[in-house]
Amino acid sequence: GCSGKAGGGASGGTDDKGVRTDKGVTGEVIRIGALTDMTGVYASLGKSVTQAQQLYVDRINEDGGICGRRLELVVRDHGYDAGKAIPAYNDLQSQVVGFAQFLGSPFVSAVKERIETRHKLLVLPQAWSADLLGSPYVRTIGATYDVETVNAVDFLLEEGMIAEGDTIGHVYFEGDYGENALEGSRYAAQKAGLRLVEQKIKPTDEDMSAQVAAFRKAGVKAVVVSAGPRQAASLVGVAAAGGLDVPVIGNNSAFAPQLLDTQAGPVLQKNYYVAASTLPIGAEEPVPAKLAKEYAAAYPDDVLDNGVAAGWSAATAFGAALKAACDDKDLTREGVVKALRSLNTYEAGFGITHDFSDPALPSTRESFVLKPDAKATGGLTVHREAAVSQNAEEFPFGE
Amino acid sequence: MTTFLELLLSGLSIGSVYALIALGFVVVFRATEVVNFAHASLLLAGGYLTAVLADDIGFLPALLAGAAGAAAVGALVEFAVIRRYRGRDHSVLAIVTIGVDIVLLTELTRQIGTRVYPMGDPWGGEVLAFGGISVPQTRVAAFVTASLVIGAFLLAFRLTSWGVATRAAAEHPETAALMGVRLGRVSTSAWAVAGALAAVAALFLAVFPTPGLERGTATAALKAFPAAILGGLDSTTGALVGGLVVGVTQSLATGYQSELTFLGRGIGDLAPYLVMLLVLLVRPAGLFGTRELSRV
Amino acid sequence: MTAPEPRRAAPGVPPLRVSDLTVRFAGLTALDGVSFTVEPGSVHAVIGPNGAGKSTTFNVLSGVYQATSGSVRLGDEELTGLPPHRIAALGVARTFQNLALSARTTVFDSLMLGRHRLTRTGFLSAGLHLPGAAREAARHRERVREIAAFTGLEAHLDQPAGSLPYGLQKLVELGRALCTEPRLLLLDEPVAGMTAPERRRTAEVVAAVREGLGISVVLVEHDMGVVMRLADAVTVLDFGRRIADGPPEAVQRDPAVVRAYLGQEAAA
Amino acid sequence: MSEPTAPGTTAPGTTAPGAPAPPERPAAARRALYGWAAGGALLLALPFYLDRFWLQAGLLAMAAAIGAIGLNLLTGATGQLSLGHSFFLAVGAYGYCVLAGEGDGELTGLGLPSWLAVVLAVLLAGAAGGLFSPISGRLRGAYLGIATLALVFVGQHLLFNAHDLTGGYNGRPVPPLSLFGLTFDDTETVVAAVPFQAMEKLWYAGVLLLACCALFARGVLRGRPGRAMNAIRDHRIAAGVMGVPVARYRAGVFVLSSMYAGLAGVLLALAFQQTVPEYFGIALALEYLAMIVIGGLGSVAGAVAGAVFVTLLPQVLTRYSESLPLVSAPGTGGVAPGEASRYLYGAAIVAVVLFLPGGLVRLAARRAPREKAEGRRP
Amino acid sequence: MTAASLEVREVSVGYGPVRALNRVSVDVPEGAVVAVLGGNGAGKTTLLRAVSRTLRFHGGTISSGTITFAGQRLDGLTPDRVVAAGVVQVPEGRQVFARMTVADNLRAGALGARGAHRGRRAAAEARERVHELFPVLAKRAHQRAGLLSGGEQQMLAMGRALMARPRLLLLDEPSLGLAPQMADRIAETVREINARGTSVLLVEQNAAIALRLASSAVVLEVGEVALSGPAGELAASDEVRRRYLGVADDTAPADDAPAPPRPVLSRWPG
Ligand SMILES: Nc1ncnc2c1ncn2[C@@H]1O[C@H](COP(=O)(O)OP(=O)(O)OP(=O)(O)O)[C@@H](O)[C@H]1O
Ligand SMILES: Nc1ncnc2c1ncn2[C@@H]1O[C@H](COP(=O)(O)OP(=O)(O)OP(=O)(O)O)[C@@H](O)[C@H]1O
Ligand SMILES: [Mg+2]
Ligand SMILES: [Mg+2]
Repeated sequence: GCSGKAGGGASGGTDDKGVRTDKGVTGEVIRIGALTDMTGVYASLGKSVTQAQQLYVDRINEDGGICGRRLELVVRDHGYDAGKAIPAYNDLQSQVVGFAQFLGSPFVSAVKERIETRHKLLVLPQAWSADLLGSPYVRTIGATYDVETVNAVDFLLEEGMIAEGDTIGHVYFEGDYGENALEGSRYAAQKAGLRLVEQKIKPTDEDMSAQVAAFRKAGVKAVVVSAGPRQAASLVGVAAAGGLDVPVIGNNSAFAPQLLDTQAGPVLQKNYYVAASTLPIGAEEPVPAKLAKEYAAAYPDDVLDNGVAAGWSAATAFGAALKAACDDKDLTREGVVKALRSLNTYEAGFGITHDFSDPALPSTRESFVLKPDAKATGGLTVHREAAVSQNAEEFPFGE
Repeated sequence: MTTFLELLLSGLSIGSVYALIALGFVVVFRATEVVNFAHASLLLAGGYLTAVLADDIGFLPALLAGAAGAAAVGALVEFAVIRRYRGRDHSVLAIVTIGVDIVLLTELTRQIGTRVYPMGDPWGGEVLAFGGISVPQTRVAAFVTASLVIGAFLLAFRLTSWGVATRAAAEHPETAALMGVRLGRVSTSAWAVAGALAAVAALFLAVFPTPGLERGTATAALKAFPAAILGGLDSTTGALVGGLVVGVTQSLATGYQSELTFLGRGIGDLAPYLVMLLVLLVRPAGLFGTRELSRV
Repeated sequence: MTAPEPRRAAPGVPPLRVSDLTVRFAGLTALDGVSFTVEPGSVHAVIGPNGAGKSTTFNVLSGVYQATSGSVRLGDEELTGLPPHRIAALGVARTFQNLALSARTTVFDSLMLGRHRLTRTGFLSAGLHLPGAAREAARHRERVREIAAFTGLEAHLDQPAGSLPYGLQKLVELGRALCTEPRLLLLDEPVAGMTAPERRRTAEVVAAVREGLGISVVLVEHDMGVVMRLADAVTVLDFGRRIADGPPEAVQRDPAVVRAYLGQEAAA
Repeated sequence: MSEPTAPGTTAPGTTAPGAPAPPERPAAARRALYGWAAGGALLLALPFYLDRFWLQAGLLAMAAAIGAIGLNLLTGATGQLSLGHSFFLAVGAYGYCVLAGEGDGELTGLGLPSWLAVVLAVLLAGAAGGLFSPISGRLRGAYLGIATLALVFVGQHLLFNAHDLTGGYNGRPVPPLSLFGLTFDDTETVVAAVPFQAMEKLWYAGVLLLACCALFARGVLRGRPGRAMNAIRDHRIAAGVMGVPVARYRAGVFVLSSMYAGLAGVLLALAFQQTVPEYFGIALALEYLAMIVIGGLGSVAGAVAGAVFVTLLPQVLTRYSESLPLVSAPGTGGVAPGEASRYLYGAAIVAVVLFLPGGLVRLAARRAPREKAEGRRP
Repeated sequence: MTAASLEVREVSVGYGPVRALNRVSVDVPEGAVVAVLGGNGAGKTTLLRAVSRTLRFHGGTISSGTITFAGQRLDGLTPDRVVAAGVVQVPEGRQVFARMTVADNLRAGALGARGAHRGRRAAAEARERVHELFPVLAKRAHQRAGLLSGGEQQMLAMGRALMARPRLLLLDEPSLGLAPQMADRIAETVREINARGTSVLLVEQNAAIALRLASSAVVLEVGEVALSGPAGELAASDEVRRRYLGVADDTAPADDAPAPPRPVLSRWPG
């Protein structure tokens, strides 16, 4: 018999309103992909992000959708396993206009080349590594780990917690997150004449005693954490208990509200800061407040963490791109990608203005500094408003 | 120097936790000659039960309940799976436990979800400090517990008929049965004991310095493998020594990371395995394991 | 008493000289300066009480144990210190006191294993199904059938060795040893656990091996009937020492042997 | 030709793929031949119908099958437990990238012709296995198992730290394979109105490689080496006394299985088109063990069956999660497809061992016991 | 308590398709020694397995018949319950616990002891007796059993069974691989423990010894009872003399049974 695959079969064309479409968009629906991890090591992040995005999609559909079309979030769980993630991408990409979520930067970089040369569709990874910059298709929302870390270190300097000549420690994960953050801390340290003590760890290391001992030996005045929430908690706890009473600042991904209920809670509230490029979900600004309310209503027994904010921001950005694409009557994949680029002063209500015009740069260099607070929803309050430090402003990307 | 001592102590303290886990492997191995890959899930099960019960019924009762629960799970696994296996090949059974582990772990992680459970332990974040060195109380407790428990098992294996029965059953079920050994009961009890041990180990894994119990806690079981092996899979003493060696190695390798950069950073959890390999090169059955004998 | 046939040693069958062989284990001397010589083409029995050191002798001869001191020479090859497979390569084959067969392997494959030292097919040629490998296999399969017929196993070639009764499994071991085309054959209690007819049959096989192949046989056996029937010479061990050595009749009358080994009624 | 094969694990390829039936049994031979012919034809036709997802899944399955065959030679036939298989997969995968890749600023690459790179990568994996022989020659059972587990940790450490070779956490792009001027990349070649991309082309390479590997392994298992391996597994001392150099054989089999793993790794890399360091972890090593147990220890067919089962199960479940009962879409609570497949996968291992000793191949074997009986006649 | 007599009635056993025993009946009255003779594969071991309930370890099942001991039905019990009832078997081929020390093997044997015989002191006494019988076991107390010589292992297996002070002892070829003297020692042992009130069911290739010990005997052939009766009568019957006693007086085997044609094997050209 004749093969069903014969003749490629690329859908596409122009609808009655003259909007050009192709893969992932029909007359009624716009299908958006979400490749996430619901069962693997990053399940907690994946769950929050996906549920937030589902919430966004539902809300848009209540308001009549985009371009007269319903949004549909097509979710695939890869359990953070390359053996599933990459086939899942290949399977999904043919059905969607783009990805509002692609969790797991190893997998993103694994298919990056094919995204750019073949599928040419918009992918918003849930990762903030500078390695992903430079592609018009793969766009990170918010500051990359390196600038975030630069901001973090400079914050410590500005607050006078450390000064030139001091030593600071940096605990970072093996992998893109930690190692990209490390570039930031190295840059900042070198600029500010600080000595940097590096401690690389794996996600399976949860007891930071040895690291703290090493830091105390080096006499650090502050510590940067580019690891998971648990490592941060352990580090802060051990440091405090061991009389190493120094400020600790972590990246956005190094905090989870669940920790505040554990015995690490008090110390975290005392010594710990978090650098992030979005308002905390608990902020009283309208958008976060509304989101927090609705999310809590929709998923009563799930925690409100920064994954919710991140997921929401990505979804809204994607939505904004779709709207813009609709306006210039081009809902093709290329159209959506172009549309996002046209957004150079995009504000999602999370306190940061994003500029998507230059793929080589992150959409912002600003970072908030947040502080754990058991009373606040999501466990974080704003300690210092979003700002870009001098060094962060000058931070060179791609060198 | 103080740094060295501090690293040494923190190594010994975490090592004693590994020793408890390793002991779990040893108990099952002696009684069934199976390398129990499901130990990780027993660990998580015990910890989970302890954690969820802690704030209702108080710490100690919760711990007991957790141990009992994990023991029950272990016994169930033995009864439902291990006992049903008719073959003789122990590596096949080892692989079966992988299957069991996957099922249990999946279910547990589903239950635990994204939560982090405090264990409600009395020690909190307190530390014992002396001479500029500080050791968390939790770890002191762990060390004491491990030593006591392992000592108890040494005696149990030496003196009680249970010890003889388990080994006989492991080595030659039919003949053991001819000696009046209740095969089922023996291996069930071994698995139950392993479960209880796992629960205790889980407690010490999830208390300070780690923030609490969560789905990832069980991965520590992997670090106990080299401990059990380099001590000798069938040796109780080996479990203790192996655990401590692994703990210290890991701690030192981490603490002196900056001095060891030529090995690449983050050598911490690789080091124990390298040490294990070295030991095995010299002693193929570990430090205290019974050498496999060749007589025809 | 059937007198032992005049023996015809095959060419290339060397004498086995065991001299001052000593084997010690932690706190125990299993063999203590034992010496004896196995004439080419003869059946040489080694007897003695349990724990006397007979199997240990075999374990040294076949390279399973390391001798503490002393030497074992096959012709002018020194055996002590060689690994088992090297000794096998010199044409020394043995059976085991406790069966050492793979229960699930068929009798045929068990016998083919005996051909290992005589065949060359390696991973490559076997994997690539090279014609050479096939030819070799065919040739040796023929010989294996001959030996199976000779030992009376041809009917069982396809059965897993483990499902055979004890007596037959003993024969499989004998066959497997023969399949290595040995120059020196070591038999550790070949008729243990057999009924009278089976013992007689096995004895016939051993005798036929000596006659037909003209190789040397060292025989460890507690059944004096079989020993007397087959042996050309007997060495008696007790507590690792040699207490007697010589032709069967003489040894059987030796009071030391009677005391240490045979016990009264057996001698009577 | 067919030699006697016992039931149980020592029954290599009695149902091996492409097994040419022995001449003594014309009827059976013809039947078998037709069977394999049909199967082969189907395999060759599939690329014309399956979409990229299934082709890639199929390729992963084939790669896994090759790796599993190797592991089965080691664990099934020789009784040497190995938890380090994923390390050798990694050696193969990365070795290929380094050898075939064009070096640039941060990545080393020798830029060798890709076919040569494949061969060398396999040899490299073998060499890595050889380096381990001091351990693999002397240890057994659980001890060897955990010792090999160390390899996985070593591997992970290297993959993340030897940046210029491995590309660190980013992994390396995998240079496409090219043979006789035909390049197995995404440049479309239209065959019978079907656009052939990397997956379609690689599919055929995969089928060919798998067939060769299966036949090779079958030859080894049924021949002199196979008997020696089984002997070592069942009675080490007796094997030695029968003239088998035990340590050398163990090490040799270890090397062989490493080479199989290496080839599997190359194929995986080609299917992924980019290496992912995390992939070559413990979970993968355990998966391979699961494959050979589910499929059937010691037999080639078993390895293949198990590999296909273990590889495709999760794919099927995630793909068709919507239409599966009690499996709910991610995020909506209930059992996520990911979880469902883990449950099934775990349960499958247990169920097979308990209720189907001998693995999936036993099913086939049960169907034609009588034929097997004949087959035993030498 | 009721007389500790074993009654095997019409028992048939199969290993899957293989029929190993066909309606076999055997009686072991209290205090008696009953010998079971038979060629390889006759079903002797199977009979003992049927009594000790260990058939399932070999894929065998009792398809019909009953087995009672001291008025208690044994079929349906688990092996350990059978031991608890006072029936202990010395398995074929030694089966010592190779990785355990000789001492621990004996301790394992004591696990099956009943009532008065339980406890440390009883065990110590039992060990004393075993050491008297087999001094080598005392010498090697801390050696691993797997390293003992074949005969020493046989002694250990025997001694291990005696540790439990059984009421009925099932012996499967106890003299296998034992030197003549030691075989006699075993024979004495059997007599002695029998004298102390333990009944014995004895499977033995060495029919001479067996018939000397036994009060009555049963001859199995391919799973069926071929002959049975008082040991003396059987010992006298030509049948038995030829088929089984050939072992004892090997001086004249060839005369009565013409030796089978001697097989031939030619040298291998190489
Ligand atoms: N590997 C070993 N380690 C320690 N002792 C050993 C070892 N091998 C043998 N022995 C001891 O050496 C002595 C001789 O053993 P061997 O097996 O040679 O006796 P044997 O003559 O074969 O006796 P049998 O007739 O019972 O087989 C025995 O006392 C045995 O316990
Ligand atoms: N596990 C088994 N599976 C299948 N058949 C078996 C098994 N065990 C024994 N048999 C068969 O049952 C029959 C009786 O075996 P059994 O071992 O009882 O004989 P036996 O009289 O003890 O022989 P021997 O004197 O060699 O010990 C034999 O035909 C044997 O092949
Ligand atoms: Mg011996
Ligand atoms: Mg028997």
